Amino acid sequence: MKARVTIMPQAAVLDPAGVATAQAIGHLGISGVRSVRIGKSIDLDIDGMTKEQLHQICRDLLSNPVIEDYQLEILS
Amino acid sequence: MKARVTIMPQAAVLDPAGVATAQAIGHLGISGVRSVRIGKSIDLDIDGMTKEQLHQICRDLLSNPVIEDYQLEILS
Amino acid sequence: MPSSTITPDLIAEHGLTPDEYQKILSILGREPSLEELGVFSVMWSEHCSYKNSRPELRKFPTTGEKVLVKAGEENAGVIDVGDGWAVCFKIESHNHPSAIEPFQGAATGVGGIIRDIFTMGARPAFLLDSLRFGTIEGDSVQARTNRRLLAGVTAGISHYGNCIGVPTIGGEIYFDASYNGNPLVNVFCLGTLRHEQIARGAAKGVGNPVFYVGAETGRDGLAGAAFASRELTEESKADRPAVQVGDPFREKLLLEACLELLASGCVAGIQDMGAAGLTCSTCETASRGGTGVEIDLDLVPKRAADLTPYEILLSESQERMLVIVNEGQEAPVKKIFEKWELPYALIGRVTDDGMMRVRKGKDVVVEIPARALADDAPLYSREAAPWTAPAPLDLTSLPCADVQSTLLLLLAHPSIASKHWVWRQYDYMVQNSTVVPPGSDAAVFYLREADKFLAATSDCNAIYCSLDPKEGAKAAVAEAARNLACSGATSIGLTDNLNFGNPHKPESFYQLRAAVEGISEGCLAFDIPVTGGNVSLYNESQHSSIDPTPTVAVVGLIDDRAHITTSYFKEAGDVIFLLGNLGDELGGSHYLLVSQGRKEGLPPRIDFEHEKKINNQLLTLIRADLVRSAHDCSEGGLAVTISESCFKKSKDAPLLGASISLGKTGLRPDVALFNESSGRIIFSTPAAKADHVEKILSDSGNPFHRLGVVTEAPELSIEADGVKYEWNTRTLHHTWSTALPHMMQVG
Amino acid sequence: MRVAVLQFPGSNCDNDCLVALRSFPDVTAELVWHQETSAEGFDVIILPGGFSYGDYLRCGAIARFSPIMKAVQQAADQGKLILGICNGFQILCEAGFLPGTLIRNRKLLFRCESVILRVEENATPFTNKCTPGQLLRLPIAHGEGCYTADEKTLKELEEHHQILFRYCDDQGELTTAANPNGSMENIAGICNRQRNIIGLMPHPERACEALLGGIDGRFIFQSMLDWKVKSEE
Ligand SMILES: Nc1ncnc2c1ncn2[C@@H]1O[C@H](COP(=O)(O)OP(=O)(O)O)[C@@H](O)[C@H]1O
Ligand SMILES: [Mg+2]
Repeated sequence: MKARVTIMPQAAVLDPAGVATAQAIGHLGISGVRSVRIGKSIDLDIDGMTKEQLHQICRDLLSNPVIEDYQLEILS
Repeated sequence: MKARVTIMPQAAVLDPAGVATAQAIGHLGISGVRSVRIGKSIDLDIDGMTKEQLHQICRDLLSNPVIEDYQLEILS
Repeated sequence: MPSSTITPDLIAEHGLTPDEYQKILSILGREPSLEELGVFSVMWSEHCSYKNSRPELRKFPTTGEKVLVKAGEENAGVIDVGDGWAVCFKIESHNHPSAIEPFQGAATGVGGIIRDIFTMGARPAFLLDSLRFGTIEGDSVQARTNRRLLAGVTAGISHYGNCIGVPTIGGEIYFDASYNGNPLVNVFCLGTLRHEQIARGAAKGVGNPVFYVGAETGRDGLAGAAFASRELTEESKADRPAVQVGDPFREKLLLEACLELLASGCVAGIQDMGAAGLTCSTCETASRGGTGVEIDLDLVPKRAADLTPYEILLSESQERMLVIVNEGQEAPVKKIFEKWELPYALIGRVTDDGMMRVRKGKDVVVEIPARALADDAPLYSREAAPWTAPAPLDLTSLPCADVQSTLLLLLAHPSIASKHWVWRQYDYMVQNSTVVPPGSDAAVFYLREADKFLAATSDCNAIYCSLDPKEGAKAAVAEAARNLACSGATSIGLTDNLNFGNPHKPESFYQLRAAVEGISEGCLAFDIPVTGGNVSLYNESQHSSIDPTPTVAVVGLIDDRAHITTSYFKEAGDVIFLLGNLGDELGGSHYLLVSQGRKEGLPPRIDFEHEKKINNQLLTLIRADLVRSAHDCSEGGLAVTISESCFKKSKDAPLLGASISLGKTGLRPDVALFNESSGRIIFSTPAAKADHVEKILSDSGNPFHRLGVVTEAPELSIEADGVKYEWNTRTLHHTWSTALPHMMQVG
Repeated sequence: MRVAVLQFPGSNCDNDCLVALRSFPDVTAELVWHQETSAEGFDVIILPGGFSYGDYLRCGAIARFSPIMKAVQQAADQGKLILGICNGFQILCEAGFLPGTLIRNRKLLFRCESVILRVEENATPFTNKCTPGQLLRLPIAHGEGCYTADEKTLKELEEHHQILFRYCDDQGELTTAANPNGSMENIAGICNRQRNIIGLMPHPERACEALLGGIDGRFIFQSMLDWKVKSEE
């Protein structure tokens, strides 16, 4: 089974890498970027795990609830 | 307009963070993880940009084509 | 033996010549398998066999009383530093991988050299990095690319070195258009060990088990050694192998595990898997041990299940070691691997038949006499084009630039400007032993267990080498030795990294030969043994070769902590001396480059007798407690050197000034202030001791000049032949310290 | 005083801590491997700097699941002193011993240099040798030291006097320029409400020897020693 976890910084949390990337896009000579937010995308290849266990992994290990939110998708 | 870019390490390329994370999940006492790959998820908030320009940003700036592949999704 | 048809095309693709193929046939007495062809191809690449450079490298003086392990004997040389302690050090290049992927290329370069050091049983103590990039000023595509390379390489070194916890305490960076598209990334590592801890990379003891430990094998950097032995072209960028990704965390575990293993006494031999991975490590250990090794590829830990034998043999996955264990002591060894959570496998045995034999299950895929493979690589004496000396500079046709503004231009030139932007990204303090951090002439490191102080520096002015390769190489050794003397140290060993273009081009080959001769001459003069090094050829891209860059890294020993000296002026009122002559050589100078955009003339001539006298004189003064600061005079000449000495050691130290008089020089002002003649040191001494110092110098017969005093006011004034030039040192410092960050901000 | 210096895979300031601690009379210090489950017999536990588990995923995220962390919890409950330095601070935050978290430096680059800290509180086991407002010069070396917390947490930290150190200039002013990583409120180190657990980004163990350029780190270790002696009286 494959799962994808997407972890994004919470809206209120500063994302300096995102800000720098938005600037860099400007330097490329492309205008029209309002904002960029950078998070993680994690692919898990798993075998015989409950959805509850998956959520536990996301909550306890993969994301930090102080600054991040996660989204779990089962791909197959 | 919102776009999401997902950037993952190429299959043949080593992903040390993924390897360490897979081991850590084992230490959590949860078995059944075959492998973990960690990439980036980038949300762009844009305004009046062509798809071609978006691809250019993905190729030239957001991803490193030597070791990563990207996927572009237009969200809204 | 699976049969395969080895076509001439296949041979050529492997970078082997028809003659080399004939040699393979005669060694084997039959046609090789595809795997065997691959094995020969990497082992006989320049990177592994030094087939083009070895005859030249034999010219290096490699012996000495303190040499415990000689150059070429093992992974790195070892030098005695007294009381049963030794240091082991080496420099390695990772130029081509860094051109393709600067971050990972530089990172894996750091990982590779660190492995070389702990393979010897030494605990890695510190790193230096010697870097070259194309020009980074301006808005051109080329400049942007070079900035991206600089940022990436710096970040890669920072990532790997900081994470593994080995401080990067020094290095050098130059910028020149000749490195466009082909940056140089040379990394030096020094480790420390007790004499009895020296480990050998030999497969000793027939029947002994052979363990594989470390990262699983993947398709990384397939045949990277062969790749490094070719010119970079657009196609080679396209059909490159999977880029090697460094894992400093794994290497930290591997490092601790290996040192624990070696201390356990269970290890008969150990070898890292560097270039040419499993292939190189098995055949080299067998060759050194005078034995054979047999391994089974089915047992090798793998990242992908479908790897072919060819791929496993040639993979350059990082963070792997081959460990030969004393038979019967497998259990404690496995326990150590397990403690450090490292993948491992028993993959074979030491045999007595001198063969490197590789099986895949029952099938034998490679069977080659190990010694022939490792030691009988073809050797070439390439054609060297006789060198034509450049025309000496004609001063009459050279306008004298405005001295006032030229000093600012020089200080803002990225090769001279502060490299703080780079080295503050390195953890130069981890291990709590960095006594003199980056920024002074040489870094000083405290070997705590041994209670000894080491100094280290790396140097090479490639402009000089491009104008006169031999004199340039001599200058590199002279500068390194002088940097160490300025830090209070005596040189004890040298390692070199010979970065050149394609050796098939007679002018490139001449440069290589002349550089080796120049370094050798310097080593003989200073009595410094060459303990090892690295050769990186085929550094070319687009239209031309890089400037020849024979970088040397020299290690020194400081006999007492009271003698540790830095380059910054310490106190107002101190008297400033120039040890050496005023000099008058402008050939190859940065002045010429900055004011005229020219790389011309004859570079400074090196007189080693003079160099030695000056260094010894300075050391005598330092040991008599008569020196407060000492700074060697190099790029930019006297004016730049004195400016740098006014700059402060840390951000809250005061900015000082200096009031200097050169007196009647009879020289043009640009020549007086900016010439780069060798063998010159600026040092300061407490006012109360100045007359005493002057007397000592007069009696010694060494050339010197009493130049002036350090001032409280942040002003630099230099008077020459009745004309006075003045600068505010705040302005000078600002120019020097912000040049690089400003350039790098542009993106 | 008996000190345990924890050793996680990837710790690299563990030995530096030992060397610094052993320069104090009356201190014994030992490394304790992360697989151990007990830290009995130690008065102080130090989580040293480094890159536990390569700092992969997030700094400190993986190390917090090490078996030894249960022993840290026990020691904390018994009121023993816990000191997290740099990566150790990150682990303590990830494990919930301290509020908030440390994210990437505002300017994105790793920074190694010496900084000035203003001591905000001296009524703690870690700062009692300092005067309030005293300036300490300590080295930093980190890429992810930007202290971040929500407003409520920040307010609580203030209210309970848990902010022990802030980055400042040589006049003691809390300027943006003096803040090397962009941390909120110039925060460099905090403690828990019980005041027995502290985390800070700068490295006191790198400033215990004049040879290496400074000894201000000794204030922190000496405070802990004195506190220990007093608490036994
Ligand atoms: N890439 C680098 N990494 C670390 N330190 C560096 C680097 N480049 C330069 N430095 C440091 O900056 C100082 C000045 O370098 P350089 O101008 O090459 O010195 P010198 O001319 O005395 O050899 C030295 O202390 C050197 O170690
Ligand atoms: Mg130099």
